[in-house]
Amino acid sequence: MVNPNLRKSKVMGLKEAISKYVFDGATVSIEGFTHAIPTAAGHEIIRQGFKDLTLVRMTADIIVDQMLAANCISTLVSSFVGNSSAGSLGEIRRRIEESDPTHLEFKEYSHYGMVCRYLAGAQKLPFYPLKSYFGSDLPTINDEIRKVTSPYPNEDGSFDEIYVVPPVNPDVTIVHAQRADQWGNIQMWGLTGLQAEAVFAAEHSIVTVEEIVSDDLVRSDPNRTIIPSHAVSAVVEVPFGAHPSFTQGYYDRDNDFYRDWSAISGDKALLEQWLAKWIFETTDHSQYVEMMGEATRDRLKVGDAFSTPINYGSRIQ
Amino acid sequence: MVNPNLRKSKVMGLKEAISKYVFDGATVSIEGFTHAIPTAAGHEIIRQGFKDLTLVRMTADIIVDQMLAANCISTLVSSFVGNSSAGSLGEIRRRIEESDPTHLEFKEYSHYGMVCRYLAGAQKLPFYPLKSYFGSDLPTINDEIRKVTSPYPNEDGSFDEIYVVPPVNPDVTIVHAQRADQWGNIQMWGLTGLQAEAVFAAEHSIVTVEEIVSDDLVRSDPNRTIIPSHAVSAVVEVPFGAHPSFTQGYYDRDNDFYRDWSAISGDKALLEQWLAKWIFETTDHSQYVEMMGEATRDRLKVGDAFSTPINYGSRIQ
Amino acid sequence: METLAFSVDELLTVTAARELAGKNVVFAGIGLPTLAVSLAQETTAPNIEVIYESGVCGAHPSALPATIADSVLITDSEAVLNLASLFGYVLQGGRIDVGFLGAAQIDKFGNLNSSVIGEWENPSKRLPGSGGAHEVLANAKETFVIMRRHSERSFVEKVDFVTSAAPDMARAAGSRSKAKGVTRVFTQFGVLAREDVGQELQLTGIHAGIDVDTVIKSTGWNLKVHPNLEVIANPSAEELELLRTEIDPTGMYLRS
Amino acid sequence: METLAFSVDELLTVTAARELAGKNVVFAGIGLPTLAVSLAQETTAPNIEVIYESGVCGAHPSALPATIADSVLITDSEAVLNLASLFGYVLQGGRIDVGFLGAAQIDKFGNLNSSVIGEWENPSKRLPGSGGAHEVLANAKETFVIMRRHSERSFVEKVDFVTSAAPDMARAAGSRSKAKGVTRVFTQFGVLAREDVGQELQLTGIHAGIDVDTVIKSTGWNLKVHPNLEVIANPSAEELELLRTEIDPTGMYLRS
Repeated sequence: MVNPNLRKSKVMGLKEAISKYVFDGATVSIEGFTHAIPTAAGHEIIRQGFKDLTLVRMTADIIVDQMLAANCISTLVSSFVGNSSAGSLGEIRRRIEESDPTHLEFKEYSHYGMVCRYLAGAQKLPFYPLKSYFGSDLPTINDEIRKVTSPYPNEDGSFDEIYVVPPVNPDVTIVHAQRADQWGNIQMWGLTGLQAEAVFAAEHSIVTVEEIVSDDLVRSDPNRTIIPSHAVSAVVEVPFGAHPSFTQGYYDRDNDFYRDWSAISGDKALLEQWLAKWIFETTDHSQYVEMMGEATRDRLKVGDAFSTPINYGSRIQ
Repeated sequence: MVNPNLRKSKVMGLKEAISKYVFDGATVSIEGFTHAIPTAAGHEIIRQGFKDLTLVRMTADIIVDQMLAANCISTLVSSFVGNSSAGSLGEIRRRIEESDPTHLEFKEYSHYGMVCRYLAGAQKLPFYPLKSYFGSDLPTINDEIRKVTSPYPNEDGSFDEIYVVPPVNPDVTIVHAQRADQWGNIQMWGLTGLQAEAVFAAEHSIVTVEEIVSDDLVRSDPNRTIIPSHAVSAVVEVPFGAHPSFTQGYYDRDNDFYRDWSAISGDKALLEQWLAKWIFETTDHSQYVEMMGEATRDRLKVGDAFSTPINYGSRIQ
Repeated sequence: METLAFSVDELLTVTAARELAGKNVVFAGIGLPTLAVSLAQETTAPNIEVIYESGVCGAHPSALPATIADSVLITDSEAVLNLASLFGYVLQGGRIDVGFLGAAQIDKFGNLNSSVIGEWENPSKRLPGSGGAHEVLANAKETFVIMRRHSERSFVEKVDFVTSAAPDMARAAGSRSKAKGVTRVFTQFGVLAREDVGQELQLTGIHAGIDVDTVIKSTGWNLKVHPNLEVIANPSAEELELLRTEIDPTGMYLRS
Repeated sequence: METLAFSVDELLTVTAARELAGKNVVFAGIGLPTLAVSLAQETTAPNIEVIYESGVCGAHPSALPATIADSVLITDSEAVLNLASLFGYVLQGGRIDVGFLGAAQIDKFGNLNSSVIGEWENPSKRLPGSGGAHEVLANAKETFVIMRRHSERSFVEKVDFVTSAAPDMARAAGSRSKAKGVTRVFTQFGVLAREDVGQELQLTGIHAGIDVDTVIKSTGWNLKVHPNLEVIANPSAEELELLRTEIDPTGMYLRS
């Protein structure tokens, strides 16, 4: 019953959204578990030259390697630092192994530890319990991983201890999805990871999408909305915004790019050149996509595999 | 790549499923938050005369009133005892207010306390923290609601306490949904409540559905599956299995029935007659549906409101 | 100008809608709160996103809903959340500006009882209980309460059972909640209000033709009257027009 | 009968598939584990439901996946879970019968290192880290490890860093985990196995033509040889046929 003439749209440009919600020293979460990684938003952070970010990301992969090389990040919070199955990340390894050019502060967790930090953040809990970490060396190198004692006794009257992790509440969380309406209702399918938890945990959120679509399209399938309007600060239309990762049903993963990255990031000069050519010397992501070339875009094309419609039902008056 | 000739189907009849997984003294969870209440399964429990059940259900409504009247339940774990907005529940009130015919053991929570008990149960956690209960009388009448201290200090060095609830791990959880495939992949839309958490928390699970559908239909939209096959013990096709509640897109809520229930359950004799006619003297739910009559079934019909298909994409080789 | 005829329910709905001016995320129950939000969306608060306890966000129902889970709330809505997300991320996550509640009893600090009349162990009347009410009062930035019958039996010095605790009591018990608790109570006599924790609910607004003594006599605690007590303007022709022709054309809730 | 030619990867895949006999819910990584599960589904374990860390359940890929999140795993699958459900309800919920892992280092009790070579603070080589490996070893009923290069550098007396702790150590530290930890290690030389917590991994199976001393020399701890050491039967014609024509027809993983 909302009067759409009066309701505020959350549609923004990427430059505006990044400059409005990211700031030097901010804690920034960039999520997307292999699927729908918001690469374009990461590149815009690099373009705008933000510094001293605490970057929170479960799988620290190519986008993190790039942001490190551009000196945006001073602290990394993560549970996996690797280029999936396609080799290693040169910049991250240089900083961790040789403090070259500088030392990287690294808060290391396991995947579920990171998931639980987002769960605590989204639920505004002081901590979140998980059955991990007993016997592992992870708590010895990360003093944020602590223990509490259960108030419920076992049969023998003893009380179990359990490890807990603290909440993470990013200043801004950035994720990518297939589509949204102008109000910021985010619809996503395929792997949905922990995008919703990362957004709800944050003070502000930016969601890049392949398409801004009509209200009617979104409302024809409300269960597809994984993040409701009220949790979203800005929604930005960025086609191919997740390349070299993929967006289910829109384009496939650029496995060649992942393979090539090891060689590029292994060589400082090549890495500098790559950042210059693809980020600093491009005005925005549309130019990056243009430079990708038609051959690459064709290579990543996917065919059709449509879902069968389901019936939400309507009242017969 | 599974060879379907070798894989085991989980399809069962309702009589068989209930007799296989429910037993006297069992802890049984029946969930469905106003939407998709597995009424038919509750009636079959009554028909088979199970006793001393600990019934776990957020909203103890008509089905609980009926199971109490049939003397199936000795302990109720719930956060709401009412006939939604349509008056009160005679049997529950008689047992609580007058111990008539016998006293009902009632473990009372708030809604989120119940949600957290299922969350702890599904995650096999010893407890689940929530920011509720400070200053309320609920912890004074329910000693399962306890406190733990956060290991993370505040600015002033103090450590906050927070309330926790224990896990619930039902012997069997019963829910209803729109459809499933023969392997027990459960697809649901509209209000999904905490059906998934209740099923994952349980040792066994029975899911009644309006339709058993083809593998292809389920697999055309994997994001619609809210409970995967491996968490389901038995899947049972029971059309109108949620009446008098509704199943989104299949039939609407029978508000007349809800209104009429206050008068029926307010009068012991009427209630006895109702149980006899609609449950004890029916062989199964199909007979109950037949007795509902065409006029009622027509009154509950819904029109079409189909979702727009989305594209999962296919690899172009 | 001619004076308009209106029902108590219309009066309560209009008064509540005016108080929603500028609010964004509202947790509404069925009935008058839903009508108040709808009216506010058309008048004082166009940006309101209404959220129901069932998990529906941004409902656009084709007919007035009979319950918070009515199928007409789901079809054509903007989002449907499961209960872990609704209670954990939205409510406890602190994203609700205003929550609407009712209760059988309320005290001067906004403690609410919806559990029992009498002793919990052996009540003279068993009520439905908390449902999500406890979490709404604990987590919404502020809570509006609608009480259609303002009487000494419902406005009491001490509630029989604290189902939903005022943040005043919660903080004293160790909570870090920043919720303000009950800030408005709408009754057939007027509006009781407070701005934050620690204050008593005072009579701040009174409906035309109501005698202050009647309100005081109908309140079980020593009700303070705000020095700037205002007489609440009657529903306007526009407000009544919207309610009667657009929002509840069949008079499903606004029976006169 | 003629002897068949096969690669080490084919040998490892077939050996692992045979060990999956009768298992139901398997948590698989990409590559050999996925192939082993596919082969088992066609032979020893038709009821296996394979689950990937990305959240995919019951995948029916149109092509071999390149990653655990490959789009071909999602399309036509039976279910997709978010990560809170996958790690919380499925893994920690104790629903995985067998988890597959790899590692840079393993010790005699099945403690795994996938974090660093050298000191964590200043490593000679930084490895990817836990990912979900820690949770798989902690929560799966048992874990199978595939190590393509059995050598003193990977089979060590003491791992440089315990990324994923054997339940033996976890229980000693206070865990109530009922997981058995690593029960099988598949290498180019054969199979190291143990049945439960507290036991050392022993050499229980050896591939045809491999010398026991070679295995012992290639192991950084004093490897015990099981009294009933068996020589593992070579891949059968049927197994190789399935792998080469149905499961990995393009030789994406099974390069000779």
